[in-house]
Amino acid sequence: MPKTPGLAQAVVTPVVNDDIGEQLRLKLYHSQMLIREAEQRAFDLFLQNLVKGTSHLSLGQEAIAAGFAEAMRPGDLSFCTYRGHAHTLARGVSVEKVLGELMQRDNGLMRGKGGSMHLTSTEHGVMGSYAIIGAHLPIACGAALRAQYKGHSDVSVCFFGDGTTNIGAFHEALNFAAIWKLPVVFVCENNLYMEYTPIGEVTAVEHPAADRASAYGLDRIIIDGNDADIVYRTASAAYARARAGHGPSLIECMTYRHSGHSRADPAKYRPEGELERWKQHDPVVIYRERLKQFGISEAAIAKIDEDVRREVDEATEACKKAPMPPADILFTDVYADGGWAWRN
Amino acid sequence: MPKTPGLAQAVVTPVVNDDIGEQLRLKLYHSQMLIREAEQRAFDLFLQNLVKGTSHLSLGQEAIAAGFAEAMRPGDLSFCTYRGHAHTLARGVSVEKVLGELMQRDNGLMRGKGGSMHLTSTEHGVMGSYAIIGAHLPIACGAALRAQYKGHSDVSVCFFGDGTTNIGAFHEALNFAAIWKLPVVFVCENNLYMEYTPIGEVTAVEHPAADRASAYGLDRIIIDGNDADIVYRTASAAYARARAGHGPSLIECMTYRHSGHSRADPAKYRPEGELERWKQHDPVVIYRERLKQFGISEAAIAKIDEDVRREVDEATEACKKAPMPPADILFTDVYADGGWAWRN
Amino acid sequence: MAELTYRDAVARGIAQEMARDPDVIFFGEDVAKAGGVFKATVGLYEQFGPKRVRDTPISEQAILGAAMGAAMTGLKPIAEIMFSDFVAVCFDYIANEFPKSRYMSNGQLKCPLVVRTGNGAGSRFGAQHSQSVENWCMMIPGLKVVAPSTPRDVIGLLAASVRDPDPVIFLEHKSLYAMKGEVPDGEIVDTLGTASIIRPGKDATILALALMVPRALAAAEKLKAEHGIDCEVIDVRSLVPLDTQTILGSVGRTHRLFTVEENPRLCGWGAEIVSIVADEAFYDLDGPPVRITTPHIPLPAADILEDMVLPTPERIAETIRRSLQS
Amino acid sequence: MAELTYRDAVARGIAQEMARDPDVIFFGEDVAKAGGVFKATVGLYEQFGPKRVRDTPISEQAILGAAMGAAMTGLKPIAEIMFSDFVAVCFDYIANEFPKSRYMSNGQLKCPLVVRTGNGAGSRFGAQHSQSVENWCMMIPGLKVVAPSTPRDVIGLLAASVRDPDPVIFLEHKSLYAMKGEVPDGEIVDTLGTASIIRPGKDATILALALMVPRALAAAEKLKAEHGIDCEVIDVRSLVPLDTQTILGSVGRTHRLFTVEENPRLCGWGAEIVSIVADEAFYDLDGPPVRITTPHIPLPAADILEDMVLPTPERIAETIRRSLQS
Ligand SMILES: Cc1ncc(C[n+]2csc(CCOP(=O)(O)OP(=O)(O)O)c2C)c(N)n1
Ligand SMILES: Cc1ncc(C[n+]2csc(CCOP(=O)(O)OP(=O)(O)O)c2C)c(N)n1
Ligand SMILES: [Mg+2]
Ligand SMILES: [Mg+2]
Repeated sequence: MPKTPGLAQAVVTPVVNDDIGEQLRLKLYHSQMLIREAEQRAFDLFLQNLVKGTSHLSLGQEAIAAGFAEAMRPGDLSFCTYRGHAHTLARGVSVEKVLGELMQRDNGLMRGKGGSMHLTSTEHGVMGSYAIIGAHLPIACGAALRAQYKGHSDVSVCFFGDGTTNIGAFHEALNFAAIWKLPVVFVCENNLYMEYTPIGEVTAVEHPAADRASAYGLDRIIIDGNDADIVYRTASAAYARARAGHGPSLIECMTYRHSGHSRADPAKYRPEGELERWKQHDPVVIYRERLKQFGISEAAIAKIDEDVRREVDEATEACKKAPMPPADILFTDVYADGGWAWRN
Repeated sequence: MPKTPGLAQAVVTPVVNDDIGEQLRLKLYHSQMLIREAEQRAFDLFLQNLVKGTSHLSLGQEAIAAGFAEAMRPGDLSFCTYRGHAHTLARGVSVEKVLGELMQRDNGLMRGKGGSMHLTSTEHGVMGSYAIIGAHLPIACGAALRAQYKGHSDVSVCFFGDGTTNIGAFHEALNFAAIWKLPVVFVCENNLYMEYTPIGEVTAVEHPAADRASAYGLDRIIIDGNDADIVYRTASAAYARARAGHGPSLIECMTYRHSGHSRADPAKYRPEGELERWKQHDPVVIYRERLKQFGISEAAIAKIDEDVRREVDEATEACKKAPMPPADILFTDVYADGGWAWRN
Repeated sequence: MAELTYRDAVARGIAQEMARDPDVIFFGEDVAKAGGVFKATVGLYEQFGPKRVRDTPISEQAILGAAMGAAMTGLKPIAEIMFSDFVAVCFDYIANEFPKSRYMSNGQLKCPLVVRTGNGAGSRFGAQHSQSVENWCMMIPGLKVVAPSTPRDVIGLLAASVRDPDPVIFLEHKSLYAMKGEVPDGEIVDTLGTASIIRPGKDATILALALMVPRALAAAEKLKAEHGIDCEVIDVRSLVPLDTQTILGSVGRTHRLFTVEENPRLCGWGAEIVSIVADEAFYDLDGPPVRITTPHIPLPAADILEDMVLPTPERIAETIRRSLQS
Repeated sequence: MAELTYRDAVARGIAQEMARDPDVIFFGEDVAKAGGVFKATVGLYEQFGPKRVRDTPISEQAILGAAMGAAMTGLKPIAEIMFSDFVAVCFDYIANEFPKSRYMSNGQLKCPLVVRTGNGAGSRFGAQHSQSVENWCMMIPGLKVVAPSTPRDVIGLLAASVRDPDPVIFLEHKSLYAMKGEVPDGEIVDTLGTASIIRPGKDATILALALMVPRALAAAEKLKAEHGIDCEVIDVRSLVPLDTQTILGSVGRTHRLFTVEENPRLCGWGAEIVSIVADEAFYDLDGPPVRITTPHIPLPAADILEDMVLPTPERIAETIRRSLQS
């Protein structure tokens, strides 16, 4: 497979002169803040027993969602996992629709039929959140195959975790994408754990994604997933490569989740001090500093924080007021005719 | 994963001084000749419509079966594919039992219940032939896990083809074996084709197995699979590594099948002259030369050829005379109680 | 009108739909340049080219996953799983992805694709290459499941499956590939969810699928000739949607039901239909509904053994005769 | 006698067998150090150590394949598949490897292992984490399939499964993990293939499994209290082997059959049993055998929706009343 010169390098050294620009940087910050506040709110709502079922937060992983989403064009497609709230919000889906689905209300993104693990909003390019590990990597390949076949310019972006690199579908999808040079970007969010088990204990290589890239003729790419600028630059380079017909990329983003794996998990398995160390490298904090570094005023930042909090508060209230889903949607949309009839 | 120094090297250069010895070399030749003649006979028996179902021959790949089997100790375990006649014969199973199974007679290895794709002889360490691509790699891991757990010294050896490297189970098994340092040796017989499709057309790397070894922290090993001495030395080194607790090896053996993929296949997809070129590198011819090179007499060689042909002729006759399997075995050995009762 | 094999009908059916709709693409293992291991897709690569007809690696999960992603975003993929037994290595797509994405997304996602696969016994391939897996699919909500028994149905039902907006599992019987049948010229498009009464009769209803259809028919003729028993034979054709009206209507006339299944006994389509009839038409039945199936064992490879376990016209006829005359 | 949760019964059952037989090992995802995502295996790692209780990668095919290879060569592995829905990603071992190796090898290979998995709905997890997959397994010849409904049965049937020389799929119901029940002290070993009559009755037979057992029982009490209808309730416990004698015997006394299934409707164990009864006990039946199931749809996530689709005591009772009084 031919490699795009520069992609690996592009990300090794953060660029100093501002190739990103104030407007975009404000967007990147807004996106991260919105995810941070919405996820924090989701957590609070568990404690009030208003979020049902399970839920997997991206607290601490916001920069990846923000960076990859901001680098997309409208029409680019996101394929997410059960840990998909962040990516869904980053594509512009409203906090109300996301929280509504977590609270299993009628105002939810899928009116409660899918639940927190399956957030989907095709109008925003969110082509589903998948809860069977690895399943969506081949699916993203198929969407990319369609783009290639039809001569469309969109890129399919597939997000998954470090633990996902050990399942068969990962291997099949990477090879499939590589041989057909599909416009798909595989994003491994390496948060160091597969559920409760440190990834190193169950993986033969240090970097579960990057150390396997060569098995598919791809570049070895590892980036700081907590720096939205680096994420954005890497994403842009990978999308460009895909649109140019050079095929897939596999990007390993180093990050850490601040909360447990899911609502059920107090994350007792973490070594002493690990969480604290990573909190020193909090993507939101890093980015707030970055804004200042580039001369953006405290006031402008405060304004964003305020807007975000208001949006999340309003969404929360709307969800609390929203009705439960009605019984009649139980039997809709099993088949394309809108119904569920398997017999005459 | 720690690497066994020397394994990769051991095989790069064929050793000139005779570390193998006459007796062993005669065995290696006998094994290859026996496979050659038995497989050729199986082919002739198709043409007479005496072999039923399908059948996958190893003509041209004999050195791999002979070399890996001769390097084994009694108690070592072989896990084969549908292309498993060669490996089964190489472990000492009689030609009659193998041909009997192909001819679906009562004297067959499994009395016709399994068929040519599932040759199994536990008393010879042949722990089954598996016809779902990739399925037996994890199974071999399990046998190796048992050896490790019980402190047994046997090695599990798993044979498969180039095309098998693209299925998910390959990836899961290699990682699994590596993280637990299991005493298992994965042998990829790269005969350049997955059924009718050149492996290069469907694989992202040039060497489907070896170019993936690093994804599991393993050495990149590619050998001439048509030179039984090289195969034997490589096998011995890999088994030693496994027995020493250094974990798995993945060995890619370059070879070529002289016949079609299965009885149904005339192999029209081969480029002009490819088969002829490989026939210039026929493992049996190479090895006959090797024997002479090491001073073994034409007479000794002729004697082996003669013995082999007699054994194959006698086996053929016995199979032709053998009865068909009786109806009563239809309902035996579904469950351990010997029967098939799923209800009372 | 032309005589065509079931095998050639597959290629004609695919070609008919690919010629009609540029969004139809086809891929699988060894299906393009080699025309498939059963030679059922010969000529498609030459006719439609490498962009639309593709050889894949041995990656069934990638094959079905890619078909799903392509279907979700606007194509109409036909994916081949060489032997239906291999559905087991990509069952996540069959059981958890294809049939649930539309529902979970509250109607946002679509999945218009066809999975073609070689199903059934008779080739002496043994337990891992001979299974009838229709029930693995029928039991999953959200799929459609079709199994033709004639060349004409192959074309018509394949066309209907490709044009259907839902995921369809299309089961081709390996032992029928060589079977010949009359096929009208021009476009053929059938309707999913319609069973056909291929032999009217008044004494009992016999339901069969795929390879069991000709055997059920032979049994019916035998019963007529030797015992004057007049059976109605229905080719179920489509398990989902299921044409319960035709089935219940027939049982309402004959008052006896027999199902003939190639699949192993437990939890088959026969059990489903028997249960529907026993519940909804209990008082129509003059005697026990009886399932005739392959016994609940793995399939043996040997020809002589394999021939003993699949339902034969003789076993079908004898079972029905004994049941009706007891 | 001690009161134990179904969850703790799992750990006690595994511990009982591991203490007894050094060849029993246990592995799966997050089962060791963390004690499992359902906390059903807490303490085993501490008690038996890292060689016998192991955390694996997310590699279900490797988990089941390794269990098979270990079982073939002398161990008695217990493998966990976290959610039963994930059986779909390793279905090849369930459908094609475990159940066929002994037969294909003419008895040379053995496969004494247990696959434990969290089955069933009620946790509001949605369509990919809530399924009841007992029928995916029941339909495959060569497996054994068990689903306990009480803490006591968890221990006894798990012990029987571990000691059984064949591959056993052991389905633990996620919504029962918190359920408490009396459990005798000391070793408990039950027998596979035995259903139990947990409420004798004369008017109708109700069959149920796992989470549906307490619901069927509640329905029976309701029917007795409100309508004087006296139902016999049978906990099927084991789908393979299936205790048809107990079932046929009960129907012989009550003359009516109702099955209560959590799984989607088509091709379930209910259909199998109804078909067996309709065939073998047709003349014992005074009315149609009726299946009460979850409708044939993917499962919705929302609590309010999920609660509407699973059979409830009210729906079970009402269905039976209407059927008996019509
Ligand atoms: C096939 C399959 N196996 C197991 C699970 C259970 N499971 C859900 S999340 C998870 C861990 C995934 O780890 P990783 O890929 O690192 O993603 P993260 O949760 O850390 O974002 C597991 C094992 C699953 N959903 N699907
Ligand atoms: C899961 C699965 N997919 C497809 C097949 C059909 N099939 C049998 S052999 C084969 C080619 C295997 O190629 P390779 O691994 O190179 O082995 P070789 O036959 O060349 O020895 C295929 C695709 C199968 N048996 N199992
Ligand atoms: Mg992770
Ligand atoms: Mg090959």
